[in-house]
Formats: sequence, C-alpha cells, structure tokens
Amino acid sequence: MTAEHIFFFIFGGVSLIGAISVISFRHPIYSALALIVTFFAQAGLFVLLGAHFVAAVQVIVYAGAIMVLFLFVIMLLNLGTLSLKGALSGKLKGVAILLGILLAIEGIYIAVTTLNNPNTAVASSEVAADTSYSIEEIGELLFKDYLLPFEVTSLILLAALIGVIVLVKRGNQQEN
Amino acid sequence: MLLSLVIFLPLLGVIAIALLRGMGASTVKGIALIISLLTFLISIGLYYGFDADIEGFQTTDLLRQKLNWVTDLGISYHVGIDGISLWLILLTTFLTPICVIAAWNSIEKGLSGFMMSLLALETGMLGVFCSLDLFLFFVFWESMLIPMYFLIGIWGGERRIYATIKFVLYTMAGSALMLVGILALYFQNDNSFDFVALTQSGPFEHSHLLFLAFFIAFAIKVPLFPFHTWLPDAHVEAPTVGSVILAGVLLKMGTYGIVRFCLPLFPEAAANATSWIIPLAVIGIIYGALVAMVQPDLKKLVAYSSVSHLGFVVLGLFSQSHAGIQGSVLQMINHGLSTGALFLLVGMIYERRHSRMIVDFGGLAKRMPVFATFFLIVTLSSIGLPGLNGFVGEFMILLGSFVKGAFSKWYVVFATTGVILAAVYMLWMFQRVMFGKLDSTNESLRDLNPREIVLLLPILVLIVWIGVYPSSFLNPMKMSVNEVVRKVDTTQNTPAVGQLKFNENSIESGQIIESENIFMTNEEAQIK
Amino acid sequence: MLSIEYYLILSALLFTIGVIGVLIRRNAIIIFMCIELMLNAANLAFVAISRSLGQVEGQLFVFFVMAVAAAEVAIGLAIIVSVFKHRETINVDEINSLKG
Amino acid sequence: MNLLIDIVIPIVKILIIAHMLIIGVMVMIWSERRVSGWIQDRLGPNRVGPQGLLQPIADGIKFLFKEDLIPNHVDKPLYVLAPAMLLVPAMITVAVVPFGSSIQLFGETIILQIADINIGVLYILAITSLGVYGVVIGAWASNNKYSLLGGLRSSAQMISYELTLGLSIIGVLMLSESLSLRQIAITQGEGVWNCFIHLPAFLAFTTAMYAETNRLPFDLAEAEQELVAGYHTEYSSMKFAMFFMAEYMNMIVGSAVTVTLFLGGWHFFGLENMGGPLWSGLISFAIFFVKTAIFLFVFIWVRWTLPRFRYDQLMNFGWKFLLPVALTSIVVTGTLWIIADGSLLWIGIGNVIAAFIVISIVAGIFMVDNSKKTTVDNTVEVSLPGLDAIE
Amino acid sequence: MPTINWSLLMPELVIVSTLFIVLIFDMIDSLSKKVLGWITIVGAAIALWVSINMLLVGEVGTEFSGMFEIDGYSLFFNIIFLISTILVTLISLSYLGTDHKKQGPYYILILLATLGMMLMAAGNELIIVFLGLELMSLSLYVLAGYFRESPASSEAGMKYLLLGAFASAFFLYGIALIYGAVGTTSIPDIATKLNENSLSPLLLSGMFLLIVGFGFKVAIVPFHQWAPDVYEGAPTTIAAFISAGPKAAGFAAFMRIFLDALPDLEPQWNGIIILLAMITMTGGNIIAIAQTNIKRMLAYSSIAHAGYILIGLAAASNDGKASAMFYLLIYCVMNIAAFGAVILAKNADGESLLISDYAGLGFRKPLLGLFLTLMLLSLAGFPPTAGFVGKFYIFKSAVQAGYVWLVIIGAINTAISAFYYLRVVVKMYMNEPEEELEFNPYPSTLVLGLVVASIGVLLIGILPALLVSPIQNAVM
Repeated sequence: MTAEHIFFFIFGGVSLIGAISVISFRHPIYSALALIVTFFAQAGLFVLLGAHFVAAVQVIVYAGAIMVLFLFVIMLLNLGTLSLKGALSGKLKGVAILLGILLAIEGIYIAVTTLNNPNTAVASSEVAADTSYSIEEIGELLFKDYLLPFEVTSLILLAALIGVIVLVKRGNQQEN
Repeated sequence: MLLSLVIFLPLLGVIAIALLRGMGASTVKGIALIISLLTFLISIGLYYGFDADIEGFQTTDLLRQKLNWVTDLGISYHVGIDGISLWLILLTTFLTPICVIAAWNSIEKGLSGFMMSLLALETGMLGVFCSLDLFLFFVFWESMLIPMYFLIGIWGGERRIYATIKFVLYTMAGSALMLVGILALYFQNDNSFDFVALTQSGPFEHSHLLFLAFFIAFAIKVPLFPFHTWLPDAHVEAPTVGSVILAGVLLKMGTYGIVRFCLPLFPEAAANATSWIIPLAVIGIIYGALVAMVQPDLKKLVAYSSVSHLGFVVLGLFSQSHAGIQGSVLQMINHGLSTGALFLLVGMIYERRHSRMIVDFGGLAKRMPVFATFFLIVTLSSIGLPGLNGFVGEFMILLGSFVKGAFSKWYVVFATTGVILAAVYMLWMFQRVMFGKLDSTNESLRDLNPREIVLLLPILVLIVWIGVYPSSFLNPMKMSVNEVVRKVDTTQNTPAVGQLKFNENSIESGQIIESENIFMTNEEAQIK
Repeated sequence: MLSIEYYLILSALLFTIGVIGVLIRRNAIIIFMCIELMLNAANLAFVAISRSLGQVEGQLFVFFVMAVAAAEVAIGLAIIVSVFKHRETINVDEINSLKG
Repeated sequence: MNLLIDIVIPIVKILIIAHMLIIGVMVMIWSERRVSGWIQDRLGPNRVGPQGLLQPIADGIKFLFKEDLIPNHVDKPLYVLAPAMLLVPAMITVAVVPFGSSIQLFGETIILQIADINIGVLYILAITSLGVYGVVIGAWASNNKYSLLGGLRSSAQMISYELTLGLSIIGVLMLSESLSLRQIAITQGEGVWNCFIHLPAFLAFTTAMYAETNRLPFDLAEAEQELVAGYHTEYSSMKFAMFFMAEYMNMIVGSAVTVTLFLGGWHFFGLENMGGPLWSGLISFAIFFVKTAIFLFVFIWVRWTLPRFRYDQLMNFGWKFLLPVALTSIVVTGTLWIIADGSLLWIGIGNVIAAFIVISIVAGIFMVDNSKKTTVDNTVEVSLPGLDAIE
Repeated sequence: MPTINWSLLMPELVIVSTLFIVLIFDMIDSLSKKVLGWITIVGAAIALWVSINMLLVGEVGTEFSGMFEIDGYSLFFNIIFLISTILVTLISLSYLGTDHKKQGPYYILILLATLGMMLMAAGNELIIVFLGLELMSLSLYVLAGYFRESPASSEAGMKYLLLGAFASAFFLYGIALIYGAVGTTSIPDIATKLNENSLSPLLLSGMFLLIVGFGFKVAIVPFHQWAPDVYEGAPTTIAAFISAGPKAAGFAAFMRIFLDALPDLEPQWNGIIILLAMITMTGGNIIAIAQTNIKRMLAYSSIAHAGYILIGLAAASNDGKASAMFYLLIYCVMNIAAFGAVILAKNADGESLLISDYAGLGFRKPLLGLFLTLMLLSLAGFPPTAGFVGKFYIFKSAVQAGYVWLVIIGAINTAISAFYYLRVVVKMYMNEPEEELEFNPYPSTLVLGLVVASIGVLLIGILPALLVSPIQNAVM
C-alpha cells in the first residue's frame, strides 16, 4: 500500500460517491455540489497522474466556471425540489440501470483485460516512470504541433459566445 | 439517329406544352396530336429501314445508336431494335395519337398536365423497348412509372389514390429485384451494362437467382397470376386513356422483358422454371376468365380478361418453340389492339351514361347501332374468332406449346378452355349490354360521333389485317424469334454458330413456316 | 505508478454513472450535469493513458475537451433558460410539444 | 533530518502563516474602523484596550457567545456549509504566496513560502474561482429573496471579473516565463517591477481583485440599501463571523498576491539583500509585510472614497473596459516582445498607449450606444421567471 | 516557427474571413441586414470555387503537423458542405425576414458550422474530428433554438443539445479508448500500428463507441430519436441545413475513420454497419409512412437516407466511398430544396406543415408543385433525377462487395419510400383543398435557390458522368 494507492482510493472513492450523488440527489443544487466534489476529486487524481496543469485547469474551468454557471442557472430558474417520482423517468429507469450495470461490467472487463493483452498500446508501452510534464513542454506542443486544435477551440468559444448572446440577450425585438 | 428521334420526340412535345400551355386548351391538344402523329409517322420509317434478314439487332446507323454516357461506370446510351421490339414500338406510337384523340373532350382539369404525362409516358415506353443498355433500360422502366402514376392518380376514378399507389408499389417492388439482377449481371459482363455484349457472354453464375430476379419484376408487370391483383384496381380507376395505354403497352413490357432478358440470358434457368411458370400461366388463363365472367363492371371484366390473355402470352413464351414465341409476340400486339379498343369503347359509353355496370345497360344495339357494330367486332377479336387477329396469336401459341412445349400437354388442353371461357364471358357480356330491353334511362344515349369513329377505325383495320394476313407482321420478327429460340432450346447446349445448328434451325423454322402456311390456308379457306 | 487499470476502471464507472444519470433523470439541468460527468470520465481516461504511454498528448486533449465542455455548458444553459421561459419547467418529459 | 525538512518545517510554516492571517484579520477589522473613522473625521472604536486595539477580540467573543440561529425556512445542510466554503478557499490561497526570500536556519535553507509549486498562478486562480461558492450557496440556502439576488449578482460578478483577473496576469507570466510566484518575484527583483511594465494590466488586476473580494465599490452582493445584507442577511453569530473573516482574509491574500505579482514581492531596490543569510530573509519578509499593509490601506481608503456602482455599470465596466484592457496587454506585450526585442521600456510604454487607445475607442462606442438608448437597463440581464415562486 | 502552406488552407481561410467580415458588418446598425446573407453566399461561393479548383488541379497535402489533410476526399466534401451552405443561405434570406435583428449571428453560426464540417472532413487526427464535430454541433444547437420566441424552436434546440452532447461524450470516450489501445490518435498512424493481431477489447469497445457517437450525429436508427423532433421544431431552413451538411460531415468523418484508420477491423465493424443500415432504412421508411407533418416526414426520410449511405460505407471499398460521396452531394441538394419548397408553401397563416395542407397545391401553385414533385421524386429515387443515379451507384458498389441481400433490402425500401413521397404528390395534385388559402408571393431568392437545385438534380440525373469521374478521381 503506497501513498499513491491510498490517495487513489481516497480520490477515486470520493469521485464515485460524488458521481452517484449527482444522479441520486433530488435537488439540482445538491447534484451540482456533488458534481463539484467529483471534479475536485478528479483534479486530485490528475495530480496523482502527474498532470498538474490539467488538474489546475480542471479546477479553474470546471469547478470555477462551469459549475458556477450551473448554480447560477439553477438559482435563476429557482427550480423547486422535484418529487423523486417526477425526477426519474419510470419506464426507463429499470432498463437504464440494467444497461448501466452491464456497461460497468463491460468497462471493468475491458480495463482488466487491457494489461493482459500485449496488443494494447497502454499495456505494451514501457511505462515512463515518473515523468511529469512541465507547463513549458505542454505549451510548446500546444502552440506548435497542436496549433490547429488550439485555433479551432477558439472558434468553438466564439460560436458559444455568439450563441449565448443570441439566445438570452434581452430585448432586441421589444425595442423595435 | 432515327430511333433516338422517335424516343425523344414526345419529350420535346412535353417541353413544348410546358412552355406554351398558357395559350389555351386547343393549342395544347394540337401540339399533343401533332407530336404524337409525327412520332408515329417517323416510327413507320423504322419499319421501312428495317432489314428482316438480320439476325439480332439492326446494325444500320439509322436504327442503332451508341454513345458514351457514364464511362466510369460502364454505362452507355445504346439503343437499337430487332423484330420483336419493332412491333411494340409501332404499337406504342400507334396507340398514342389514338389516346390523344380519345382524351380530346373528356379531360376537363389540367389538360396540359395530362398531355404532358401522356407524351412523357410514350417516351418512357419507347425507351424501354429500344434500350440495349441495362442501365438505360432500367432508367426508362422506372421513369415510365411517374407519368403513369399521374395519369391514374390525377385523372382517375374514386379510389384512384389507392389504385395508383398499389400500382407503383407493386412495380417498384419488382424492379427492386430487377435492379439487383442488373447489378449482378454488370459484374459478370466486364463491368459493363451493354446488352449486346451481355448476349454474347454467359452462361452466368447464379443464373437461377438472376432469372428469378428479372422474372418476378416482369411477372408483376405482365401480370402473371398471383401478381395480378394490382391490375383490376389500376384499370378500373384509370381514365379511359390510362387503361388503353396500360393494357395496350404497359403490360407488354413484362412480356417483352421476358422475351428479351429472361429467355435468352438464362436459358437453363428458364427451362427449369418452366415447370412452375406454365402452371401459373394456365391458372392465370382460367382464373382470369372465370373471374371476368362474374364481373358486374365492364371495365373490370375487360381487366380480368387481360389477365387471361396474357396468361396465353406467357405460355407461348415458355413453350420454347418458334411458333409459340412468335405467336406470343403477335398476341402482345393483338391484345394491345383489341383490349385497347375495348377500353376505348367502354370509356365512350361511360362518358355518356356515367356507369360501367352491366346491369345498367341493355338493348343498346337499338339506340347505338354503330357503337354496337364496333363493339361486336372488337369483342370477337378478343375472343379469337378466326379471321380476326386474336385467333392467329392464340392458335400459334397453343400449337407451338402443344407440339414443342417441354411440359405436359394437359396444360395446353386446360389453357384451351380459356379460349372457350373467353367466348362465354365476352359474348354474355355483349348480350347483356346490347340486347334485351332498353332501359328508359338509356333512351337518350347518342351514337358514336365522327371523332370516335375516326378513333376506332384504324384499330379495326389492323385487327382485320392481322387476322387476314399475319405474314406481314410475322416475317420481320422471324429472325429475331429464331435467335431467341436458338438460345432457349436447351436441347442444343453449345453456342449456335455451327453449321449443323443452322441446319436444324432452318429445318425448324421451315416447319414453323410450313405450319403457318397450313394455318393460313385454313384461314383463307374459311374466309372464302 | 499505480497500474493503469485502476484508473480505467474508475473512468468506466464514472462514465457509466453518467450514462445512467442521463437515462433516468428527467431534469434537463441534471441530465446536462451527467453529460459533463461523462466527459470527465473520458478526460480521466485520457490522462491515465497518456501517462502510461509516457506521452503528453493526452493532457492536451483534456485541455481541448475542457474548452469544448465550457462552450457546451454555456450554450446548453442558455437554451435551457429559453425553454424555461416558455414552459416554466425543464422536465424533459413535460417538454413534449414536438410529437408526431 | 528529512523529517525536519519534510514535515516539521512545513507544519511550522503553516501554523505561522495561519495565525498571521487570523491576527491580520483582527488587525484589519480594527484598522478598517479606525481608518474609516479617520477618513470621516470621527474617532472610531477606542474604548476596548489602548486605541480600541482589543475591539476585534471583544467582537469575536460577542460572536462566539451569541445564539446560533438557524431559521426554519433555510436549507440546513447548505446553510451551515456555506460560511466554511467561503473561508477555506480564502485561507488556502496563501499557501503559494512567497512572503520573503529565504532564511538559513539550523544549516538548512528555508524558503519563506509554504509551497513553491510550479503552477502557483494557476493554483491561485483555481482557488479564487472557488470563493464564489460560499456566497452563492449561502445565498441560496437562506431561501430569502434578497439573499438570492445577492447570490446571483455575486456569481455573475465574480465570473465576469475572474476573466480579467486571469487575463491581466498573462503579460506578467510571459515576461517571467514561469507560473511559480516565487520565480515571478525573483524576476522582478532582478529587473523592473511588473507594475511599471504592465501598468494597465496592474490597474485592471487590482480593480478585478476589488470586485472578487466583494469590496466597495463592487459590493453589490451585499449592498445594504438594496438587499439588506445580500447573501448573508440570514446569518448571525459565528457563521456571520466566518463570512466576515473570509472577506478580510480575501483582502489580505489578494493584496499579498498583487504585491507578489506586480509590486516586486519582497524586493525593494536591494534592501532585501542586506544582512546575513538570516537577516536578509527577515528583512525581505518585513518589506513584503509593509507593501501588503500599504496595499491594504488603499483597500480601506477606496472603500470610504468611492460610491458603489450600479449593477449594469459594474457589468459594463468589467466586460467593456477591464477585459479589453487585459486583452490588449497580452497582445501588446507579446508583439513588442518580438518587435522591440524584449525591451522592457518599450513594452511598458506600449502597454500604456495601447490601453489608452482601447479605452478611448470603447468609451466612444459606449457613449454613442448610450445616447441612443431611451431607457437604461438596470436589472439583471436575464429576467427571473421563477422569482415569484420564492414566496 | 513552423511554416504553413497557406494555399492548402484556402477554402477554410475564405470561410473564416467571411465570418469576420460578417461579424464586423453586423455591428453597423445602418446596414441592411440582407447584405450579410449575400456576403455569406459570396464567401461560400468563393470557397466553393477555390475547392473545385484545388480538386481539379489535384492539390493535396497535409498541414499542421499532419493533422489537417487536404486531399480529393476532403475537397469533395468541402464542395458538398459549401453547396449546402449556399443553398441554405439562399433560402434563409427571405425566411428570416427583413426586420429581424438577429441576422448577423445567424449567418456567422452557419459559417462556423460549415467550418466545423470542413474540419471533420479534413481532420486527420481524431481530436480534430472531435473539435470539428463540436464546432459544428454547438453552432447547430443554437441555430435549432434560434427563434427563441417560439416554444417549438427552443424545445428543438434543447433536445438537439441534450442528445447531441450525450453522443459527443460517447464519441469522446471512444477516442480515449482507441488512444489507449493504439497509443495514437492520428488516423494514418492508427492504420499503420494496427494489424490483425492488435484486436483488444479496448479497441473494439472504442470502435463501438465511435459508431454510437456517429450514429447519433448522422441519425441512424436506433440513435435517431432526436431527428424528427428537431426537424419539426427548428426553423425550417435550419432543419434543411441539419439534414444536409452535418449529415454529410458526419459521414465524411465516419468513413475516414473507419476506412482509413480501422480498415483492419473491417470484419468486426462490417456486420454492425450492415445491420444498422438495414434497420435504419427500414425503420426510417416505415415510420415515415405514418407521419402527418411534412417536416417530420422529411426527418424520417433523412434517417432512411442515412441507411442508404451506410450501404456505401459497408461496401468498404473505394467504389463504396465514391458512391456514398455521390449520394451525399445529391442528397444534400435535394433535401435542402425539398425543405425550401416547404418554406415556399407558406401561406398567410404561416407554414403549412401538415401533409393535408398540401391538397390541391399542385394546380394552384404550379411552380411550387413542380419543385416539390421533382425533389420528392428524386428523394424516392426515380429516374431521370439524380436520386436515382445515386441509389444505383450505391447499390452497385454494394453488389460488387457481395452484399446482395443488403441491396435487395435497400431496393425494397426504395419502393416503400416511394409510398410516402408520392403521397405528398398525391395530395398536391389529386385532392381538392379543404379551404381556400391565401399565399404570399414567391420570394425571389428562395426561387433562385430552388431553380439552382432543380437544375442540379436533373442535370446530374441525366449526365451523372459530370460528377462520377471527379469523385472517382478524388477517392483514388
């Protein structure tokens, strides 16, 4: 039991509990908070994996921006607590959970077989021991090899910006 | 060149009508008539350019054209005719002007659309008969559906939508299979859709399945029992002109397809299939006749008689004999003429009385003597009275299949009862409509007007001509039929190039011609 | 380093929970959160795999995915707000005027 | 020895810093009241202890012994959780702030910083962005119209200004070529303070920092006149005290970060290098302390000088002025870095000129826009259909 | 500094420039907003011209460290997307009206979506495909909910968004798994690293998730549920757009990934694709029969068409690819035109969306009747329209690959589809209208769009060689 194990189980456990809470809390606010917890735990996992940059971005973007938006909208719409009956779709529930369990079993099976399968890249690669990448390296790659995706991302954000303005900006019609 | 002109001239008419339809109904009618007559006249030119001694397709530039179309996919624009298609083309170009005249006053709504559909349909039909490229054939085969769909669907009777949808779905379901067949042939033909090349290759892999794919498509069109259920609906609901074209030409596409594709391309499969096709054909003959007998509706009666008549054609086609096939081709024309005329006559009376029920009539002969005369002649032709066209075709079919058919002679015997039944239902119908007490509501019916007489006269002339002197029709198709027979005759498995075979053929055709002569003399004797 | 399968299993479980959530929850916002959860599961897989391969690319993917997720959330919430204005509900079962 | 370096020293550092923070908060509470008294030409608290120095302790005792009310209509778990959610981020931010160079003790070099992580700036941004949750959750859990409005305002405001906060330090990062706060401070010590190179960015950052800490003139989340007390209307006793402490802690940490990023950190023109290995560390710490204190004084000064913004003004200001300025700073710094071959002078001048141009253009467009409008939109941009349902 | 061969990126650059020109012009209040639409059209037309030129010249190459591949394939898809964009913009000009203030963002989003599609077609790296997909989808979510004052439009936007984002997550997870299995996300590298022995559950499930993701995006049964709702609720022009360009883009990426990156897995995916093709065609066509709303009918028809195109993918050959490309192009044109005709059928009360509203339309509005009939016939696959040639080509490639049964099912489906397409024609020409309706005059731009589309459909129907040869060159 190394420290990594311990931390993995702590963070992993928290993220799992958080995730389950997201789908089981009745009130959206609680779900949102549970999701924030999950994201935090994931940031911890990223740190364990040596991805400090990603961990920080995870907190800034997900916890700091995305979830605030969620909270903002939930509060804005002031969604009252929905009864569990209305919150869950009756006809789908059983099927969904069954499907989910199957999916989970499959996922675990895949993950477990991964290492035993020498054809899989992750299994056959020589695991680089403790490489943690500095932001300089990430930045260089980002602006050289991955310039195109980076630019596309900016366009995606432009699309989002314009879209949101169109969708919620008030009153162009009323003014006319 | 000439052939393409014939095919696309009606399409030119469509465009002309589309552009000039603002100028009034008479202009539209005029254009349609002129174009269709012109097409007919030019198509007569095909007859004069036709060389009856050539085996296979005509080779002169006038009657054969090949252009690259989609080179990458092995598709070409290739049209040509032989003795079989020649007559079907002429039949088409002959019937179209008649249809134009028949529709002269009966179409009130959307006249220009009607004429456009009619002319477009003509192009489609001519294209089907001329195509020597499978893709082209399929294009025409499918595109013909749309105008026909409009003809029935827009200008038809009460249940026209049901009928037209049924018609289209049946046909498309069939053509779906044919499409697969065509594609499969394409890959066995050096990635080419060319039909002439196809006739020289083969035998093909999976020929039984391919045969089936083609045959079902054509059987639906014929329609062979049990694929016939669309036919009565379509006929009953179609306007007069639609019925004429449907009976006169469209049904022939099925039989044409069989004789053009199924038989020569897959002779062995065809021979094997004979065992179940012949029973179906015979069932069709008898079933059609029996059902026709109990129909209270004139149009339905004629429609079911078509099922019966086309059963004969199929019987003849699969008899593998020269006489049978030749008879079948001739019978296609006969059926086109006489059933077309019957539908025209039924349409005429419907226009006057707005009923097609036999019980509504009776004693019409007194009020409408000219009509009754025409009706009688056409009825007799349909029954197959010696001296009229029906007899020649049916006799040759029965003779050919009895003498040479590779199936039990009992089938032929049963089929012959169809002729008798035809006489029963047709004459009974004639009697009920024309004789007996004249209903008071029918007192005011007018006799035929000059336009209608002009309309029927050419058909009558042909009916008698074929009946009296069929050789003028049989001779041009002789070599083409020979070729089909040579391919079909499974007793000779080797390709037909050798001297010996030629001899056999000549002997065989000699026999046939002989029998023809016998039969002609008989007929002449009878007439005398 | 911890064996990669731990991370993959965790990621698969998170993804599954997200899928179940999308299917069983009827509140549009919660559904949307579940979708975010699924994206995050993918992110975890990316980072774990890139770590195990000794590559840095996986981290970049995560970076892009996050940007995309942010854009998606912004638009998604805007649309949800505009639906709410019309219907006074965001229960996807009640939002059913489009049916043939 | 390892034990000492790895565990004991960090723990000691954490304890010292945490206590300094708490003491700092007390001092801030006292000085805020004294300074405001001074600014308004009155006395301020002066009864408890000399010069009222013990006033914060008295306040604390009062908070502790006050009855801990939890109103019936609130959402209990979140209501209880919210103050902590605000306080914790405020406290942990300080972990990456370098408050001095380093001292030699027991033969070990001890850096005056809890953790020098290589993504320090990102860490700060990350944690700062979490501060909003305490406000929002507290506001929502209170189940009170005023609180909710306060929370909504707060969340929108914080998200808006966070952008400026983040973008305005990109120029700094570009020149320091590092995300470590310590490295940034050292770079400034070797060269020029960043506030001179990135003057517009510095001003934008400071302004955004004010907004992030919900201080006047940006305290719309708790604007008494409009919202009673905004998000903490329903809070009292120790929970209220935690909100209160968090606000001051945010101020202190914010000032410390600003000092590190823009005002040279613990550097003061070579003064920090005087003395031996031990003394230079302590001097640097003192320099840092003084700088932070001065900055904090400005915080208080601004509060009692400027009036509060209206909400739409706040938003317009953030999006239409600060954000362009921050963006311009990035573009200009980057461009001049290449064109002027890294000349800091040119970058500094260019930044100011560019910011000036941008502001003029924006102001021009903005004024034209405003003159056309007949009515002024002074509510939240989106309407609140669900608001009626609160009662 | 990496050097970039800008000439390779010309079409994309033109679109980006147009985008920014529209963005700037939108800020000028005094400007008639119709100009923005025309700018969009001109920009797209220039990009189209550039793409065609590049295709004819045969300019190929990769850019951005191999992530962006310009080849005949991507250029041809560019042509499809740009034609869709131009047609949709043409029919939008009048649809949006003159007083609508939201025109600028509309065109910008259309251009952004187009750009996303182009990235999907040219992306040589899974992550680029994903980003292109998201750029396209995000723009489309907004466009679907664009008329926010209409509840239907908002709802359509929300449904599209939720299911679209759900699908994106599957897609992304699929990429992650493939990345784990192969160790790279570059399409050519995947192909080289894969061989028959590299099967692993990780890879297979990644592939499967990709199929699910694409299935949602291109609306394949059983992932199609969003399509009818979105088509019905979204603005009609946008429904046309969604049914055309994005579907083509989805297939572009689908085919590139499965045929270029995972050809070694063909035995594994082929069966799934064939099955999907069958149920998609059949399901789409059969449900379409029951529809009373023409937009929903067109939605199901577009689902069915996705099934036909899958046949081309299942054929897994150059010919199959070429036939799918051919089909996609003509499908886009005819589908947009069909939606355009639906817009044209707008009467004084608003849009006629029920099929029964079309009664008697053919005689009273002959031009409209002609357009709609032509497009429906083409969709049904009757000669001499382009739809016929397209289906023929696809079936041919499938027969070549030995999938005769698939073709038979496809051909029977064609017959089924004729039923509901013709039903509209039936209504238009064979029924009398229940009530007299007032009609607006034809907007000239809309008619222009329809005329262009009709000429295209007929021309390609009669002279398919015009298109077949370039496509065959493009996929070689």
